[in-house]
Amino acid sequence: MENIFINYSLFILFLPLAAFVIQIFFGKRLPRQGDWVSVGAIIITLILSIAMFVAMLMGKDPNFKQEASFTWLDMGAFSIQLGFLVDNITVIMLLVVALISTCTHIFSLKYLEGDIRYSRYFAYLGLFTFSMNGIVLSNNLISMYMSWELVGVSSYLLIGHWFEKDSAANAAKKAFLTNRVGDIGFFIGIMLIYTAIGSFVFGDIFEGVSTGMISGTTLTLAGVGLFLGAMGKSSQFPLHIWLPDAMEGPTPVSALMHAATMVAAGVYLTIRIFPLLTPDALLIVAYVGGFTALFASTIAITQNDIKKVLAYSTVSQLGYMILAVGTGVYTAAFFHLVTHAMFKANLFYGSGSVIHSMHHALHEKHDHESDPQDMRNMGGFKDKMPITYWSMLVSTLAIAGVPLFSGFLSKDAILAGSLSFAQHHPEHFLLPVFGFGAAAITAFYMFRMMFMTFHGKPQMPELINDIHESPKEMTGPLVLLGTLSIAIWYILPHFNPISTHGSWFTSLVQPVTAVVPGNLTAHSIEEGAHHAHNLAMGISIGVAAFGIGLAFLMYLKKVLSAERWGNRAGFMYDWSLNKYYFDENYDKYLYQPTLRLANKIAWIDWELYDKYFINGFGRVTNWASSVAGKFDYNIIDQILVDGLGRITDNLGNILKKIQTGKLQNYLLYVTAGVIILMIIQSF
Amino acid sequence: MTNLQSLSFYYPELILIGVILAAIIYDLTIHQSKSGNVGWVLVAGLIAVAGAIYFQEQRVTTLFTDSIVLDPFASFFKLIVILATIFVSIVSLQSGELKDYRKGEYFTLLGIIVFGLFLMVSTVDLIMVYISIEIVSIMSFVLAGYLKQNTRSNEAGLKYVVYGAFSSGIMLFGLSYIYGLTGSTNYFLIQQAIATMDASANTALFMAMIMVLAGFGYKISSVPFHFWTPDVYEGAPTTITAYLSIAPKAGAFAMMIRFFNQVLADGGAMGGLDASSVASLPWANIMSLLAVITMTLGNVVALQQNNIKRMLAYSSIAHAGYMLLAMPVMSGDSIYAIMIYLVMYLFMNLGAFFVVITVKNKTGGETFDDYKGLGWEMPLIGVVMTIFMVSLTGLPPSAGFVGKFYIFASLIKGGNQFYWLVVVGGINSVISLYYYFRVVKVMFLEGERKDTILQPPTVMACMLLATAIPTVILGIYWTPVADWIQNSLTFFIQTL
Amino acid sequence: MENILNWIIWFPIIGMVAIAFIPRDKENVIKITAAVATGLQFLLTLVLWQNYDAGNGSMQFMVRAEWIPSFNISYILGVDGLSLPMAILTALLCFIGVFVSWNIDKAVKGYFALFLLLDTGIMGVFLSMDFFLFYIFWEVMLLPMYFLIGIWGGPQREYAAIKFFLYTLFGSVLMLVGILGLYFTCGKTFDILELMRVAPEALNGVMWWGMSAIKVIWILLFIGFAIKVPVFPFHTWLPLAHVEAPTAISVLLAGILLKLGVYGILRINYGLMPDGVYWFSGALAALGLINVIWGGLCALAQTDLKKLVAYSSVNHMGYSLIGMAAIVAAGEANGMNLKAAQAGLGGAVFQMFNHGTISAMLFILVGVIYDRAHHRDIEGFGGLAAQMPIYTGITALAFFAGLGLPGFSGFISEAMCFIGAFPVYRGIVIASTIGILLNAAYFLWAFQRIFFGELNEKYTDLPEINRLELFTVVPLLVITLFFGIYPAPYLDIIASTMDEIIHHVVSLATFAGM
Amino acid sequence: MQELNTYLFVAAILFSLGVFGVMTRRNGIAILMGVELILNAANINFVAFSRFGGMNLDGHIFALLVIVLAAAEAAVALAIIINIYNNLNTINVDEASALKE
Repeated sequence: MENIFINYSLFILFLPLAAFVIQIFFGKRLPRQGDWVSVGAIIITLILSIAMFVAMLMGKDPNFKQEASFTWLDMGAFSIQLGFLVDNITVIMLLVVALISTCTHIFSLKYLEGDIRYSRYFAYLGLFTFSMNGIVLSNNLISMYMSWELVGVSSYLLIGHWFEKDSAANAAKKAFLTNRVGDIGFFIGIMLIYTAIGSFVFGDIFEGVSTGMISGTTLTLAGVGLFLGAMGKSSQFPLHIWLPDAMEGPTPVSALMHAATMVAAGVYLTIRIFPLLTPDALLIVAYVGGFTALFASTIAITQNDIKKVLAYSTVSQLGYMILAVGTGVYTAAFFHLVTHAMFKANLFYGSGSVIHSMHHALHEKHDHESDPQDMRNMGGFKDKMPITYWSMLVSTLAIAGVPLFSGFLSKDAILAGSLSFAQHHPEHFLLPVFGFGAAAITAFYMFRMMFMTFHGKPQMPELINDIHESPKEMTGPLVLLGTLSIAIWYILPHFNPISTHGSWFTSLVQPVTAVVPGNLTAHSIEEGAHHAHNLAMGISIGVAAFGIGLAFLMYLKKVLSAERWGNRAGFMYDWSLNKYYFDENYDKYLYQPTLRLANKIAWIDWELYDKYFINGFGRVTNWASSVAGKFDYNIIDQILVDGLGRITDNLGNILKKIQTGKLQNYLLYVTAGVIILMIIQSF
Repeated sequence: MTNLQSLSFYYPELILIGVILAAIIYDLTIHQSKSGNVGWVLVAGLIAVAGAIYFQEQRVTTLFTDSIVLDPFASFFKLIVILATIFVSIVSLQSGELKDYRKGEYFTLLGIIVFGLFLMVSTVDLIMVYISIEIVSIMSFVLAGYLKQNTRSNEAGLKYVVYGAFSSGIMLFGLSYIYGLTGSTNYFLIQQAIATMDASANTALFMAMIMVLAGFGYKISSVPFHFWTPDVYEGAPTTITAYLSIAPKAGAFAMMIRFFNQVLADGGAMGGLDASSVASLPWANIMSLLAVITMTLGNVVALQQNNIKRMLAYSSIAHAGYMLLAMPVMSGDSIYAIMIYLVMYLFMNLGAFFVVITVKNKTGGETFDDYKGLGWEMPLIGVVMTIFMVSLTGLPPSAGFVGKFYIFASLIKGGNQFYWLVVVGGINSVISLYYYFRVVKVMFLEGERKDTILQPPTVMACMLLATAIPTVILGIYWTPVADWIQNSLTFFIQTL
Repeated sequence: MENILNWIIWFPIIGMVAIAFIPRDKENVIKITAAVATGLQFLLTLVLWQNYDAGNGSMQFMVRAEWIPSFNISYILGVDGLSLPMAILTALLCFIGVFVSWNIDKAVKGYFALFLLLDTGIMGVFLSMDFFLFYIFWEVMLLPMYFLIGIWGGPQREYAAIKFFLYTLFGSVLMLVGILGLYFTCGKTFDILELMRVAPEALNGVMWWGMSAIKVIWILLFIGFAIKVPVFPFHTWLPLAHVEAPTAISVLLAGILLKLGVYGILRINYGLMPDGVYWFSGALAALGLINVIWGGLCALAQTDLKKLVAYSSVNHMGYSLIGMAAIVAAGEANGMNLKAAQAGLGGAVFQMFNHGTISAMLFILVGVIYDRAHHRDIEGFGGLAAQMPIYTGITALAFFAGLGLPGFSGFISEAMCFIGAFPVYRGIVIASTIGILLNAAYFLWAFQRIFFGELNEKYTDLPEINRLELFTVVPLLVITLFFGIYPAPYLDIIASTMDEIIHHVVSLATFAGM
Repeated sequence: MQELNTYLFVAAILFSLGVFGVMTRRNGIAILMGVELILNAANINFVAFSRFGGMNLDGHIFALLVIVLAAAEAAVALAIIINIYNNLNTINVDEASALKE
């Protein structure tokens, strides 16, 4: 009984990998291009995860923890242990991953029907699931880093699924490189920690930290380094640029990776390493998260591409979670991670199904100009695709933080946490401001999206008749996740709709005290959050209502004109619409300079250093080149180009002139030689 | 030892004289078309002489009232000379240049040169120094100008004779002063005289020595006494060029080693000890200077040549420089190094010239253009020439490398003050790569690849292999040579 | 069994002689002969591996013979954890190289004869334990390389060939001076093991030109090796030679010849001059950093695919250098951090092997596309992924391996190099982690430009990679993946030897006379 | 001592003249005569040294041998010059400068 968790984990980890391998090699030859292999594998994974989840619920042990390691490589003193760490967080995370992944697989059956690289697509999904589980399960930094990078690759492959589109190819590359920037920090963090503690395993690390083997600035740096990795994956400001572009990938992929799981990996990492984060590090984390939350939401307001809206909303929600970790309530962060996974994935599926039908409709009309993702081409789909509508509505309410829906609970916990943090440290009053501001804006733009898509009159009436509800492979996941966006699941076994207090989640996932001396104890954080709870709840309901109302007036009732407000906002509107010109500026001040530098260096290396320095001691003298011209392309000539050779050659040229062929010159030289030698010798 | 006694130890030379006379007489009796046979007579005779030398009782003594010595060192060089002569004689029979000339005198003169060299390598007396140099020179003059109809050959002869006479004249003048300063022409007596001479005479001695050096320098064609070399080498019959680049050099080096170690130093080096100079003469520095200039000039000017024969001429100057490098160290190892270098140099350099001869017989050309694509057309030539070039550059595993290795080793062992010579030598061998591999390049990397394969005539092929195979083998396993030289490192010396 | 090393070294020569007697129009016979010779050699190395006692880090299968007693030169062969993987790699790449060059049609006989000679030269360097022998083999490589590049190379081949030759010769001349210096200062022996014992004390306090002899000899030897590695200021021969050489030769160049430099530094410089290690390791790490950044940036700027791969070698060898520098971590001065030293040194040696397989793979793949499109201009392709999926897939894997992705061996070795060097050279390592980003940048960018986007209509009939080519690439790919997932087998071979080296360096360094 | 110095002086002048002649004259024969002067200068030295330097007779022997060799040398040289004359119709050594550089 004890080891079932580990054994199950093994299966959960390697089944998708097996599916990946099979698909890569035989995918094309199998019937139905072998999608059943992947789907089958993932469903088994789901079942196993549920089994573990249930077992966990039965266990009711908040400190439940199982570990298993093996020696991966060993050089005597230097050795690396890899292994699993299974505790409640792991189990819940596994379930989330498996669940969303399964939904994605099923959803994709129809969504990518007839795609040229159908089997490839499923293969990559398998690879992703494998590496994601790898992150979730690993008990040490090395295997986590490895899975971390593999996740990056699978996202690279899936974003670039339609690589014929340059935009897709670019997005894929951008995603990978941006992540690598984070990974560098991650790796430096690893090195700092290993150098101090001499182990990669979390357990040893925390122990080392608590015994003070590493502390102070070094520890802060290490923490920040690791967090840099999280920033990359969770696309926190200023590394957020890749996520919106990542929407070039197929929508189910966006749902799975760029909404629910992969981007959550960053948060997961931060939660895992929470115990070793110093107060300074935490502060950095908090500010990055909070700022990202607000910043991203302000961009989302003005986007017209339905997936872009969701993308920025994802960035902002991830900011929330990071903020939560920063303010110490990492249980809330994890909670939000879970709920957000559900409703955001659902929203993406919804948008997917909308885009799907739009695509078909446009296809019917042989209209290849209009963009099927542009909300300005939509409107009035409510009756055409009811299931999509209602499920999306539920999720929207959830993300907007309306009571009775999951988002309300988790968001509330986060806001309470930040509020109490601000109460502890009044100088950091900005953090809750970020939070609540973001909350209001979120409510606004989400409903803006809903209204623009489903309500009002169709913007392209000629399409409206071709808009149909999507097949059940797609609506199924919608319904499922929509249901999971309702609060009820998270407050069991109690029925207090406004508080998770005493729910299975809070009882199983309990905060642990940071091992770093000087951090607030878990208990005091808990207390603070509890006290701030009611106030936070009040404010959040208020801001949510405000946001929704504004959207209602602007986009449904149209009593307020969006245009006018947009113009009134002036430059702010442009900035928001153009994502604060981040890509432009990065391109201008980062990529181009790097490329120019590279070219310059290469030029120096090849044209300057090699040709002039290595080849060119003689180049300095121009007449040498005229000498070089005398011989055509033979070794000498090449040697002439070759520097030392050039000197030698000129020398030779001068010297050979001495050999005039005139006998008496020679005789003269001899005499001269004798005399010179005599002179030399007499010194 | 008195003259009559001496004769009994002198029979190799006597046999040689007999051979020469036989050659002359035989030549009188036969028709021009057969005159080549004289060559075979000479070869046979030389083999006999070699045998005589080899089996001669190893006795270390002076002959003819201290005018020449008999010691393994001399015997070693005699054998080297004979080997070179045999090679050259056989090849001369194949040479196209000499085809329509009567070859009798040619071989006779070669024989006489051998005799002169025998004297040269064993002389311990100024008189004998001059005589031997003159014997060798005069015969060389004739041979250099042997091609009567060929103006280039004539010019070579003229330049050679005037230049040679002039520099040996200067040498002679120097010798006369040495005689005047020390009152003797015998090395050992001179050495003692110098040792006891008061410093006031040093300047005069310096001057005299430099003048003598002019004579030696001219023989080993070291800068600044090398000017005849390129022109004569280019103009003379290639066979003679090959010969001049080996045998007289070897003889001259033997003579120099004796002279400098026995006259200017206490001869300790020849006894395998650390030598010390008897007079406060800075000739070691002069030597280093000459060595460096010589090899550098040889290499850089060789870069410029488009005529392979001429290029080889400069390369031989450079190699003289490499050998000179070891002179200033004045230790047993340095002599050893020079000797081993000579052996290696003999094979690779002769081989290179033989290739030139073969190619000239075939295409009549000596310039790089005549070698285009030759490697594909005549693979044997291509391969062996590559081997020689590699060896001349001094890349392992080849004889040339071993030679350089020993030279450098003796320098490093010689101590700090010689390291810079090693570095210069190294850089020089890198430079030399340029022009040696230019040959390889035109042979293989240029020109069109032909399907018809030409083979050189059998005798020629044999001679090429006879030089190429040792060039490789000695690069890999040279212990026999090393031991032989080790045993030959016994001199007749009188240490103070 | 006691002569196995002899067989391994001389087997190609036997093949060469055999080929010399085959008439030159029987091209297939020649090729097969070459394949057999190299193949058997490869099998022999595997046998060697089987019988190698990994637990014992010192020399094994020693072969000793008098050679030139008068100069105390002897013929000594031996193999330890440092050279064994290199020997196996050499044999493998030569075997593969024969098939890579299967389509050579110009002067087949000469090509394969020289190829086998080259094989022997390389193998000899790795296995010879006598410094003179080492030098001979070191030089023996030059000539065949000159011809192989100069005759069968690209348009600029003559220039490339002679340039490679001159560079290396220059280095080896300096090396020769160093060797002789060691010979006379350390009791007249070339026996490397003997020297390792004697040199550290013998060199103490010896001064040349007012510098300590250790420094002088170290520099002389280091330049010789650095040119092969190639370390930054001496690297410019490499792009040219790689670009001009025929594919198989590029494979050997990148796969093995570059390793000779690192091997030499570890075997000779580290073994003979422990003090020098301490004196120079900082510079070593710094040079590594320069290699990483410089090579990366240059690669980023290339438009010639082969040149890009060439510069990537400069970049990758940089990691190796950084790792090597880590050995000093085990010293008193750096807190006797044995873990770091092992990680760094092991990483460096592992990186040698990995770069061998990975860059070989990359060059073969470049050759494949060049044979089809007859150009290597990265901009000139586009959208090939749709046209030749298998090739795309393999190239993708190779590129990912090249950019150090976990799951490929390259990642482990690079990580180990970094982790090892970090405690001692924190700043340098942090700076060089930028290399990780650069790797990804230039590989992915090139990949995108070649394979992504709309298919370039010029190439709508480009044939897919064929079986022969697959046969040459796949083994390397498998090795890379295997060691990426389970590196233990490799590290077990080298571990004990690494310990010996570390212990040797750390214990014999006396900081006197420096 | 006085006599010796005189002889040496004469020899030196003779030597210089010889060198001068070799350098300046274009006529092959004349150059040879210059060489002869040099050799004879040496001879005078030898003889003078052995006569007045209070030394053994080596000097005399040396001188005699030198004379012999000089004769041989001159003979060969003249032969070559005649040969040149046959081919180039001149004995001006500057004409014979085809071999150079």
